Formats: sequence, C-alpha cells, structure tokens
Amino acid sequence: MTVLVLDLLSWAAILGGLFFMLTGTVGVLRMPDLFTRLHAAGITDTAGAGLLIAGMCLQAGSGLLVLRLLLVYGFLFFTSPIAAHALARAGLAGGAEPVGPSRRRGPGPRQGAR
Amino acid sequence: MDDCPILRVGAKIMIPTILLFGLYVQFHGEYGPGGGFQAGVIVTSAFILYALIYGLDSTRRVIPPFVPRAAAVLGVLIFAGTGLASLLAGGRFLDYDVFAGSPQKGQHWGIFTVELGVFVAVFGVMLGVFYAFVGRGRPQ
Amino acid sequence: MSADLALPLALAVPLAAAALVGLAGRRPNLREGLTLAGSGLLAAVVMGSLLPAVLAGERPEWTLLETMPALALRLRLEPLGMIFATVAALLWPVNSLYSVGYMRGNREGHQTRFYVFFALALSAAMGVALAGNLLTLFVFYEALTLSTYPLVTHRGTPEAMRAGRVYLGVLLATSIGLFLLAIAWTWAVAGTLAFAEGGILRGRLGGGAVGVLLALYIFGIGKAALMPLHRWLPAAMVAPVPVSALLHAVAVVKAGVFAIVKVLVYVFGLDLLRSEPSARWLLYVAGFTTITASVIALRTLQRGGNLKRMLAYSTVSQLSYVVLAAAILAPLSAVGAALHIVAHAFGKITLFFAAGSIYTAAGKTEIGELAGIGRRMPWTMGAFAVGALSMIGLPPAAGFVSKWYILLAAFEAEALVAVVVLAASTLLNAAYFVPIVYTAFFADGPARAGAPPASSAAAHGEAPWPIVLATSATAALTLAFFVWPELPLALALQLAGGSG
Amino acid sequence: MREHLPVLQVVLPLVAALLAALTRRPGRAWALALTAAWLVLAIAIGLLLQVLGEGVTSYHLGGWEPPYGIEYRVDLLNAFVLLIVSAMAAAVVPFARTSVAREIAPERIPLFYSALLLCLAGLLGIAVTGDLFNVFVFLEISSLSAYSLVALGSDRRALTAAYRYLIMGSVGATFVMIAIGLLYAMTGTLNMMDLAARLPAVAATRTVPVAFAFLTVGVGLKLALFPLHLWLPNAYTYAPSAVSAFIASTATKVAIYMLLRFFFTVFGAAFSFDVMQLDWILTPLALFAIVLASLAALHQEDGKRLLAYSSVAQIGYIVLGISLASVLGVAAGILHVFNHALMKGALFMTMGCVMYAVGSVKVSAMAGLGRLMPLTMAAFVAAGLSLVGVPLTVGFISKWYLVQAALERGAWPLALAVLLGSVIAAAYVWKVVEAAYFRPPPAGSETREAPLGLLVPTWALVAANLYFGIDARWTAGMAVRAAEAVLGVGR
Amino acid sequence: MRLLGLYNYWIVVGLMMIGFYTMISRGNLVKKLIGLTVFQTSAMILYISVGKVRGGTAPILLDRADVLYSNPLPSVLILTAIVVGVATLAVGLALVVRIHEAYGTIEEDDIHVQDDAP
Amino acid sequence: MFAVAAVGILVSMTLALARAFLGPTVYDRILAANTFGTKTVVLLAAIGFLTGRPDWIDLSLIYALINFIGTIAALKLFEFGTLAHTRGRDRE
Amino acid sequence: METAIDVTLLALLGLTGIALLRVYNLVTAAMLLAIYSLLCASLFTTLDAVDVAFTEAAVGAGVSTVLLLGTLALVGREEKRPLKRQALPLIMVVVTGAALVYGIADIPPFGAPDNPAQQHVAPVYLQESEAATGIPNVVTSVLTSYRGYDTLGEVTVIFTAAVGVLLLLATGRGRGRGPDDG
Repeated sequence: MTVLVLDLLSWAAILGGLFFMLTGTVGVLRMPDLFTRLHAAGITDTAGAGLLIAGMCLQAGSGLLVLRLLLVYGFLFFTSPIAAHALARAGLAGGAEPVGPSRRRGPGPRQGAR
Repeated sequence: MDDCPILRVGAKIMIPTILLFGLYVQFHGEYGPGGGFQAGVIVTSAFILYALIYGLDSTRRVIPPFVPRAAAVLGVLIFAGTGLASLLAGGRFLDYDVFAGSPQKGQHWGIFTVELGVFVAVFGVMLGVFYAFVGRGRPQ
Repeated sequence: MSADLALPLALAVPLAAAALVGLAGRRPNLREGLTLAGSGLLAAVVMGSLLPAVLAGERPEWTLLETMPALALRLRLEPLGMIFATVAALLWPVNSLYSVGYMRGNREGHQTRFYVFFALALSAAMGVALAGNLLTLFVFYEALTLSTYPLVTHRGTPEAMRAGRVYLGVLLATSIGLFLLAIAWTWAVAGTLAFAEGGILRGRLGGGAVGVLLALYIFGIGKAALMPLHRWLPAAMVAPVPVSALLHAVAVVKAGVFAIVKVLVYVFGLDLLRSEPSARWLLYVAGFTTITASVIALRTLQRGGNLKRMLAYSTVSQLSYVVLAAAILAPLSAVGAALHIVAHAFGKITLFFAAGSIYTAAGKTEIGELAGIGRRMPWTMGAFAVGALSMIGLPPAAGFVSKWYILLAAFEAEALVAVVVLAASTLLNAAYFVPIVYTAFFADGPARAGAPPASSAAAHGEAPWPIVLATSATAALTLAFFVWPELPLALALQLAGGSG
Repeated sequence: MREHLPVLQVVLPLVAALLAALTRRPGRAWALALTAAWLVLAIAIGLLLQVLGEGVTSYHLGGWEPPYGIEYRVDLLNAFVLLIVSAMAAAVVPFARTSVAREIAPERIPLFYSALLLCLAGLLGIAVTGDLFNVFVFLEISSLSAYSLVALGSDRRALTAAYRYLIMGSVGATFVMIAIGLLYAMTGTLNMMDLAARLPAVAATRTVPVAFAFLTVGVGLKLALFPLHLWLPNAYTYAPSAVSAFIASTATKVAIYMLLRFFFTVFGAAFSFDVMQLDWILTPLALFAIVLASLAALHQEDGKRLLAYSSVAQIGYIVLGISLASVLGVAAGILHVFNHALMKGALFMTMGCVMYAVGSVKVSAMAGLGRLMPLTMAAFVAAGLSLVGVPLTVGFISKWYLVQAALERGAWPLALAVLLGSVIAAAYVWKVVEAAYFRPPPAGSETREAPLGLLVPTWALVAANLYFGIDARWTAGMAVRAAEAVLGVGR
Repeated sequence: MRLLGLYNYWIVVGLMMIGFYTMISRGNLVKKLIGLTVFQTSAMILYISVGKVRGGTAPILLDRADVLYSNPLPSVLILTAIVVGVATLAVGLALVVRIHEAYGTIEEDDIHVQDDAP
Repeated sequence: MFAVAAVGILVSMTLALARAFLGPTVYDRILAANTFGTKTVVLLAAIGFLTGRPDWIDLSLIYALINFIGTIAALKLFEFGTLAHTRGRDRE
Repeated sequence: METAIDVTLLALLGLTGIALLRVYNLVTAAMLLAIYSLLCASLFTTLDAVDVAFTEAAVGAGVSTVLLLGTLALVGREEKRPLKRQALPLIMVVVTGAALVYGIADIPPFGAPDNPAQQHVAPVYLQESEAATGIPNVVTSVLTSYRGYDTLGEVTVIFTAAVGVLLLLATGRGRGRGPDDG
C-alpha cells in the first residue's frame, strides 16, 4: 500500500519535474535574449531538478541516500542561482543587451563573442 | 567578482562543503567510486573556487606557493616510499602483504597510504599547475 | 732485430716522426732534421730488417688487435708488400730532402702541418703495404686518404679547397661505397679476409658474381685512378710539388694499384679470374684508360698547357699499365705489374721533382714556357729526360724493364689487346714527352717565344741544391733500376712463384 | 637486494627526481642527479651480469602473479638497452653541470634535473617492463619530461619545436593506447608473454593486424621513423645542449627497443614478417630515411640540425637491420643502437661545447674552431668518423654487421644503400670539419676552448667510441646474443 | 547484425577521427590541444566499451552472489589514461602560453612566417 | 519510471545543447553549458536508480560542483580577462 | 533502456564533437569541451565505469576547463579561420579511420559476457580481490594493489606535468620564500 502511494507520488514528482525541465529548456532555446533565457534556465535548475530529485528521494529507501540526494539538491539550489546571478552580471557588463519591445536579434555589441 | 556579496557568501558556504566532500571521497573510495585522485581534484577545486572569488593573492596567503610543490613531491614520495618500505619489509615492491600480520590487513594499510599519497600528490600538482597558469601574465 | 718486431716499428717510426715534428714546430731546422732522421730510420728498418727476411722467404706477421669476433687488424708482409714498402721507404728520405728545398725555396706557409701530415701519410702507406688482411688494408687506405687531404689543400686557396673536395669526395665515396661493400661481400662469401696465396674466393664464388665483385673492388679502389674515377688526380695538382710526388710516386696512387694487384692475386687468385669470363672486362677498361689518358696528355701538350696536368694524365695512363698487367692474369704479368709499380715510382718522382725544380727556379708551370730551359737548368732537365725515357719505356731507364715483362706476359698469354695497347701507348708517350725534352734543350729560349718578361728569364739558374740533389738521386735510381733489376725482380718472382 | 634490481632501476631515478624538485640549489640538484645516474648505471651493470649468469629475470610487482599483476621481465635485450640508457645518462649528467649553467636560468635548474631524471626513469621503465599498459604509462612519463626539457632551449623556436614534439608524440602515444586496447579486447590480457601466448589463436582476425599497424605507427612516431620524423629536427636543434645529447642518445633508442619487443616478442617474427609483410614496409622506409635524411643533413647550416637529420638517417639503419628479421640483422640493429648512442651523444656534446664557447652552432660560426678549440673539434672529428663508419670506430662495426646481414639475405642493393648513406655522412661531417679546420677564425675572435667540465664527458664518450670500435667483441657478442634471445633462436 | 551490434565502437571511431582531424588540420595551437583531448577521450571510450558486460553492473561488489559485473580492468587503465591526458594538456597549454609570449600569436601560419623571416 | 525520467532529461539535454551550438553570444553558451550540467547531474542520479545502484549519487554531487566552478571560471575570464585579477585589492 | 541512453549520449557526443570542430571562438570550444567531458562521463556511468566517470568529470570538465580558460585568458580567444583547406589531414584521417573500422569489424561483440576480455584476467579480480584486500570496490583494489605500480606511474605522470609546467611558467616570484631544501 505504502509502496503504491510512494510510487504514485514519485511518479507525480518525476513527471512534474520533467515538465518543468522540458519547458525550461524549451525556454532556453526559444527565448529572445540572454536574460530571459537565464530566467527559463532557472526553472530547470530549481523546480525541474528539485521535483525530480524529490521523486528519487521517495524511491531511495535508505536514509543516507536521501541525505546525499538532498545534498545534491542543496548544491544545485545554491550554485544555480549564484551562477545565474554571476552570468547576468557578466552579461550585463560584457554588453549583452536585454531585448525590449522592439525585438532585436543578433550578437551584442561585444564583437566576436560568438 | 570579489565585490559581489552573493558570490562571496555562496562561496563561504560551499568551500567547506566541498572540502568535506573531498575527504568523504578520499575515505569512501574503497566502498564506492572515488579515491585519492578524485579527492585530490575535488579539494583542489575548492581552492580554485576560492581563488576565483577571493583572488589569487588571498589564496596564496592561505596556501603559499611552495606548499603545492612540496605536496606534489611528498605525495609521490609517500607512494614510492610505501613501495620501498615493502622492499625493506621483505616483500616485493608495492607488496602490501608484509605490512601487517595478515595479508588482508597489510593490503588495507598499504592501499590506505598509497591513496593518501595519490591524494597529496594530486592536490599539490593541480594547485601548483593552477598557480602557474593563473599567476602568469598578471598585471603586476 | 726480429722481422716480426720490425713490422710495427715500420708503422711506428713515421708516427713518432709526426709527433716529434709537431712538437718541434717552432724550430724549423730541428723539425726538418727530425723528418730526415725519421725517414732515414724507416728506410733502415725496411731495407735492413724486413727486406732480407722476405728475400729469405720469411713472412713476418704481427697482430695489432682483434676488433670483432674473428676479425683482426693484422700485419703480414709478403713480396708484393715488400716491394711497395721498399719503394715508399726509399723515396721518403729523398722526398724529404726535396721538400726542404722546395718549401723553403717557395716560402710555403704551414710547414709544420705539412711535415706532420706527410709523416702520417707515410705511416698509413706503410700500413697499406704491410696489411695482412683486407680490413687492415682498408683501415690504412682510409687513413692515407684522410692524412693526405691537408696536403692537397695545403695552399688553402679556393681552388685548392675545391680540388680537395673532389679528392676527398671521390676517394671516400668509392672506398666506403664500393670497396667496403666488396670487402663485406668477400667476408660473407669466404668467411675470412686474410690474404692467402692462391686467393680466398676460389671455389666459393663463380659466374657473373665474380665480375661484379671485381668491379666493386676495381672501382672501389679509387686511388688507382682507373677511368672514369680518375678526376681527383688532375684536380689534386694544385698541391705543392712534393705532395704531388707523394701522391704519384710514393704513396697514394701506388697504394691504389698495389691494393688492386693484391686483391687480384691474394683475394681472387689468378686461377679463379682466368677461369671466369665475367672478369675479362678489366683488361679492356685498363686498356681504354691507358690510351685515353695518353691522348689527353698529348692534347695538353699541344695546347701548351700545365706541365703538372700533363704529368697527372701520364700517371693515369701509367697506372693502368699496372692494372692491365695484372689483368693479363699470367704469373709473369704479375711480375711486370710489380716491377712497374717500382719503375713508375722512380720515373714519375723524377719528373715531378724536375717540374717543381723549374717552378722553384723559374716560376714556370706551363709547357709552352719551357723552350730553352734545359740550357739554364741542365741537371734538372737531364733528370727530366731520364724520367721521360722511363715513362716511354726505353732503355736505359727503369720503365723498359717493367714494360718488357708486361709485354712478355702479354705475348705468353696471347692477350692481343694488351699488346696493341702497350704499343699504341708507347707511341703516344713518346709523342708527348719527346717534344718537351727537345724544346727544352734545343729550341731557342724566351727570345723567340717573346712572352715572359726578361728579368725572370735572365735571373734564374738551377734550383736550390737540395732540390737538385734529390732530383738527380731519383734519376739515378731510375737508371740503376735498369742496370741492376735483380733485387725487385727477385721479390717479384717470389710473388709469381707464390701465386702460380 | 639483488632480486629487486629491476624495480630499483626505475624507482631510484624517480625518487631522485622528487628530491631534486624540492631543492632550490642547482649544485645540490646536480649532485643528486649525478648520484642517481651513476647508481642507475651500477644497477644496470648488475642486472646485466645477473641476466648473463642466471638467464631471464622476472620480477612480480606487488607480489602479484602475472598476468594479474605487473611483471618486470629482463632478458638480455632489455638488460643491454638498460645499460645503454643508463650509461648515456651517466655520461650526460656530468656534462650538464657546466652546459646547463650557461644555458638555463639558475632558478630553473633544480627542476631541470628533476625532469631529466624523470625522463630517465620513464625510459628505463619502458625498457624493463613486461606489461603493455605499463609501457604506455612510462612512455608518457618520458615523453612529457622530454617535451618540457626541449622547450627549455634558449631560442624561442625551442617552444614551437617542443609543441610539435608534444603533438606528434601524443598522437603516437594515443595510437599505441588504441592498439593496446584492441589487443586487450582480443585477448583479455596485457602481459606481454601472456599476450604472445594468446595472440596466435586470434591472429587470423582483422583486429590484430590493425592493432599491429597502430602500434607500429605509434612507436614509429616516437621513433622518428622516416615520414613520421618531422618533430625531431627542430626538437634536437633547439633543445639545450645537454638535453639534445641525452634525448638523441636514449629516447629513440628505447623506442627501437619497443619496436623490437612488439615485433618479435609480442607478435612474434612469424606474424610480423610473414603475415604482415612488415619488411615490405620497413625496408623502403628505412632506405628513404637513410638516403633522404642524409641528403637533408647535407643541406643544413646549423650544426645541431645537421646532426638531427643524421639521427633520422641513423634510425633508418637500425630499422633496416630490424627489417631483415634475421639474427644478424637484428643484432646489427641492436649494435647500432648502442653505437649510435655513443656517437650521437659525443657529437651533440661537442655541439654543447661549441654552444658554450661560441654561443651558436651554425656551421658558419664554427670557422676556425679547429685552432681555437682544438680538443672539442678533435672530439667532433673522432665521433664524426664514427658516424661515417670509418674502421676502428663503433660506426664501422655496426655498419659492417648491417652490410653482412644484408648480404646474407642476398640483398646487396641494401648493402649498397647503407654504404651510400655513409658516403653522404662523410660529406656532411666534412662540412663541419672544413669550416672548423680550413677556414680562418673571424678576426679578433676570443673564443676559448670549452672548460674541462664539458670536455671530460665528451672525451669519455669519444674514447668509448674508439674503444668499442677497436675491440667490438663484447658489444658485438652481446648484440648477437640479445638478437638470439629476442628472436628465440639458440640458447 | 553483428556489425550493428558494434554501434558503440563505430561512433567511437567517428569521435576519434573528429578529434584527430581537429588536431591535425587546425592551425590554432589551443584548438589542436582541444582536438587532442577529444581524440584521447574517445580512445578511452573504446576501452570502457570493451569492458562493458551487458546486463552487468559496476565492479563495486555487492553482497549478493548472482550479480554480473562489468570488467574492472579497463576502468583502471582509463583512470591512468585520463591522468595522462590532463598532464599532456597541462604541459601543452603551458607551452602555448610561452609561445604566445614569444611570438605574440598562437596561429601556426603566423609562427611560421615569423620563423622564416630572419 | 526512471527510464521515463532519463529519456525526458536526455531530450532536454539535447535542447540545451542546441542552445550551446546556436549561441549567439558566448554568455548564451555558458548558460547552455551550465544548464546542461544541471541536467547531467539529474540524469546521473536517474541512471543510478535505473541500474539499481543509486549509491553513485556522489557522482552527481561532483558534477554539480564542477559545473559551478567551470561557469564561474568562464565568467571571470569574460569579466576580467584573467582568472587571477580581482577588482580592487584582494580581501582576506 | 540502457542501450537507448547509451546511443543518445553517443549521438550527443558526436554532435558536440562536430560543433567543436566548427566553432572558432576558443572559449566556446572550451565550454563545448566541458560538455563533451560531461557527456563522456555520463556515458562511462552507463557503461558501468563509475570511477572513470567520476574522474573524467572532475578532470575533464573541471581541471581541464579551468586550465583552458586560464590559458585563453593569456593568449586570446579567437581562432583564425583557415584560408584554405588542405587535403592531407583529411586523407590521414580517412585512412586512419578506415583502418580502425576495418579492424573493429572483428572485435568481440559489444557487451557479451564471453568475450576474451571478460574471460581471462578480469574474473580473477572479481572473484579474489575482495578476499585478498578486503575492499569491495574492485577498481580501487586493482588500481592500488594489483596494478599499483601503474598508479605510481600515473602519479609520476602528473608530477612530471607539474615539473614541466613549473619549468615553463614559473615566474620566479614567490618561490624564494620556501625553506631551502623542503
């Protein structure tokens, strides 16, 4: 019984996680500029990975394993926003321009950053 | 990135965790993936992260440049010394059986010291190489 | 002194002389004295100790060292080697005497270097003469090449350097590329390199391989100046006269023909060569070289060209006599070959000495300038005439004896080619030597030729006394050989007896 | 301790390298290197005697039986190669003291000796091991240290030369690695003897020949076998003098050893030469190497570069000997390994002397050196004669054997080619000799003879050239016995 | 079918060749090293593929008896090979840095031009 | 269930890879690499469960860590042109 | 299932490789190389070589990337586009590749348990190593004990690399502070 419930729960978590991950990635692919892509990527890293790992936690069975899974998540939880933050800063400093209502494509002013 | 509090705070939390994780990898290597080499790399990357965020000079203050060099030598020496010790104890080179009463125990100790040697050497080498690269061409 | 011990001594004396001369470089008189003393000592060793022993039928031996398994550096003296050694040992003192006069008379530079390498070359030549196996022969052959190079390029002018490069290039290339290969092949076939009576290849090699191996030897021994590998010899004419004398008479080309005769007699064995049609080509190449070189010499004369150049081609032609003689492959012809080595040595050294004498005294090098010079320098040109006679092969000079034996052998072996070649070349030789002698004595001097400035023409008389003395001595030797040929003949007949 | 000689042979220089990296005083590092090099030589001699006395020595590292553990296996061939390598090291290290002091900044010298010792340890490790993958590991140790040693040359082209060496060397090493992987996939073992026993069963597949080809190409790259030699000339030219002398006389030699080991021990002569028709590939390559590289050497204006091309040609001789696949041919190859090490070591050392005294090794810069540096140039002449193959020098001995081996096969064109190479060698050696002896020194030149610290090792090698040229019974006998051992003939 | 079963190897060969090609066709010294790394890494996959047993698991022993393990030996070898690779890369990059300091460029063509000029 | 997860993650990895190829700026590529790394972390965890040996979660951990350091290093390179230099003075 | 993951990863690897070949920005190449390493590591995991995966991730994606970036900081980030395409490299690659393909066609089937590699030496490790060393991770016990000498060589290799890098790059600054002889 509990097994079934656990299974169902983890199915739900994993499917949810996958959903976030896929949409996030699609966002990364489809969004127009760096900053919006960053936003999409954030979803992948936090919600997507979080739910997936949660699903795994439910299947883990041993405490140590759960602990390590949580550690992984904690790690992602820390590093991902920091990296995103740094990326945004660097991008801004390096000249990647946000795309406003008038959508402008192509590389930023920093020539040759391709 | 030194003036970015988010990074600095994040690093402050992460670096000890990484070091701890490195030690875990070092000692858990007999039961799971990992070992001296991986642990050495992980611990080095903690210091690389430190250098990236707090600057090379700060890192050099934490670990002076002669330390990596000495550690590299020391690590290999531990390894080779283990081998030589096994010679002196009457076995073949790197034959750990002779280190303790039973071969199994001897192997355990031998592998332990050897992994330690690998760890120290890798740490020293990687950090030394990092210093050498990053220290090159500095504006000062 | 035991003859066995005299063998290494014959090598060591010139070496020691070289060392001492080098040390005494600062004091010319001491230096030249040492050279003369060394040469005299060598002559004494060879004539006094070795010659009687060999004549008595001994074959002195001495092992220098063993280099590879079953391959040693050994000395072993037999009649042919004895002949060569005697010639070299006899002519070195004379040449030294001449050198003193020549080098001082012409104020040549680097005299110490000259004497040192001269002595080294002599040591190497002795080694060639005494060699007991092919390896030893090869070693000293190369040593001879290397030690004579500084002599050839003595003047250091660009022309001399170019000549030196040709000299070294031809000799090294042929010896390493072909001679060594031939030696290696011999070793592979026979398993030994030691010279032995009757040859070491008999019964082990046959068919076309004999001809090929023979070619490797003949052309590998570039010092014999067989066409087409003769170029180095005229090129080396840039060297001072004593060096030319060394090259032509004492050591170098003699080492070449000596090595060829030695190989024919002691490696192949005349029997093997006689029985093998593939070896017949040698006769033709030798004959061709004889005639062609004579023709070139004649053309040099007609153009009034360089005297030494003409003499060089004369040497090429004369050397081929030796090869030709050996190629007749009769026992008697080997005698002729051996004798011709001696005869040509005496005659040619006389000619060169005379040429050098003319250069020293009158500063002339071209044939066209020689008209009337015989009256100013009677001794020199007299000697020249004797040498010319020997070259042509007329009595009372040495050349007659050797040519006689060669001709005899040719008839005996019914080698018609050889007879024809001998006859033709005798005529050619006469055609280019007689006019020189004639104009030197009987034509009018510079007055009619008109070209050279009067001052130099009038000023010169005979050359310095050491030169005249040496030239006369060799001329006398040439004549003496005709009168008393017994000694070389005895040795040569031993050779024939041994191989026959 | 006697039974541990094989492993001490490698570990000793390794430990010395570690200690040398710690010290900061050039003198101490040098003393360490010297001690290590001479001890290593002593061990090599001991090992050779041991092998001569007791036959093949096998040492199980870690006490594990092969093929489960790594085995050190010393037969006459490796014992001989070990002797060559350690003898050259023992000669180069004394030379290095003075030479390196002039060419390398003092603060780098301790690390320089460390790298040199590591290179030595790597080379010895390759030569002594009986395990395929262990070969790869030690190959990398020696190569990596060699790259950095080459890069220490004072000319900036040393850097590009080292880079090219690194790229080509790594390609070679990776090829070797791929080949080892394929062999492992086919047999499941890495031990050479075990492999030799298990390979015939799978020799008919397509994989083994391909592994063979990769191994040959990979080792050929390290060996500078003719078309794969492109890294060598610059590396030898611009490396510090002591490094040129060391690498030229050891690194390619060990590669030759690998080739012999793979061809004859692992794959077996029957497979290598009958199935793979190796001789049809190696012989032409060797001939090209001999002729073309010699000709290239003739056109060089830089003394070290000239010698470098000459090395390519000499490697051609060695490979030619191997490609004959007979006892005499392989013996000739082994003999030339020894002899070439002696002569090239000596020649590069004289170049080091010239570099020290003149600051350049251009042929034009050597004008008149015969008078200014008589001892150095006399050494060059003596070793040069050896290179040409003049009798009474070692060069003659190996060429003699090579020609004999060719004639034994009836391949007299090969013999002719060997001698042709000698003739060209005479020409390029002459080029230097002529500059040194027959051209006047530049006016006002203050060049002096090189110091004793350089001359003594140089002349020691020259003396060895002459000694083993005059009395070649020992070396030739060793080479023949080693060839018999590796071919599995006789004894 | 048998050849299809070797899909792992085929792709590995392709990867190796990509690396090899990058290495020998590119003039940029860093790019060459990147190619070398790809080349070496791909060769490592070859080894690991050899050691894989279908249905097996990593050779870290479990308490159960009926487990099929993959081959540990290729892993051991490749651990060493990875280290070799990074060591080569480090030395190569150090060389590149020095070359850049000496020549001001890391393009092979430009270096050749500078070297050929006297 | 982990198979599904793995497949989903693989798909999303492919998409991220596409962004890495497309760029256009180097920041986009770094972003792509970073997010790619995150997915790898999760993929590894999934594979661990899939093969029945979830203990290798350590692998995921190290991936996450390495990924972070790589990103920071790349960014630092772009912001300062060197990995060593820091704005102002180094702090303790 | 594993096969599917395997194939996908290999395909991604191929894509990354091609991308690596085609980009001219070196930082991008470095990032792609990091991705390549991560993919390799994932592949190693699916091929049951977890230790290798661990190391590859740490070294390939970590240290190598940092070193590459550190170098790029010093030498510039753009690659010059080649002016002409040479045929020789392509020929070499095709020949090498063809040889490999030819050779691999006869290699024992992928993953079969009865391959020689699985039959000869490895079983001994799997069966006996735990008893001999008391360590369940066979890779570790083989690495440090059976083939411990290789590992000593491996450590020496990186030590050599350190010596090489220091020889080439050490600036002399900050090196005088240490004790004289360590």
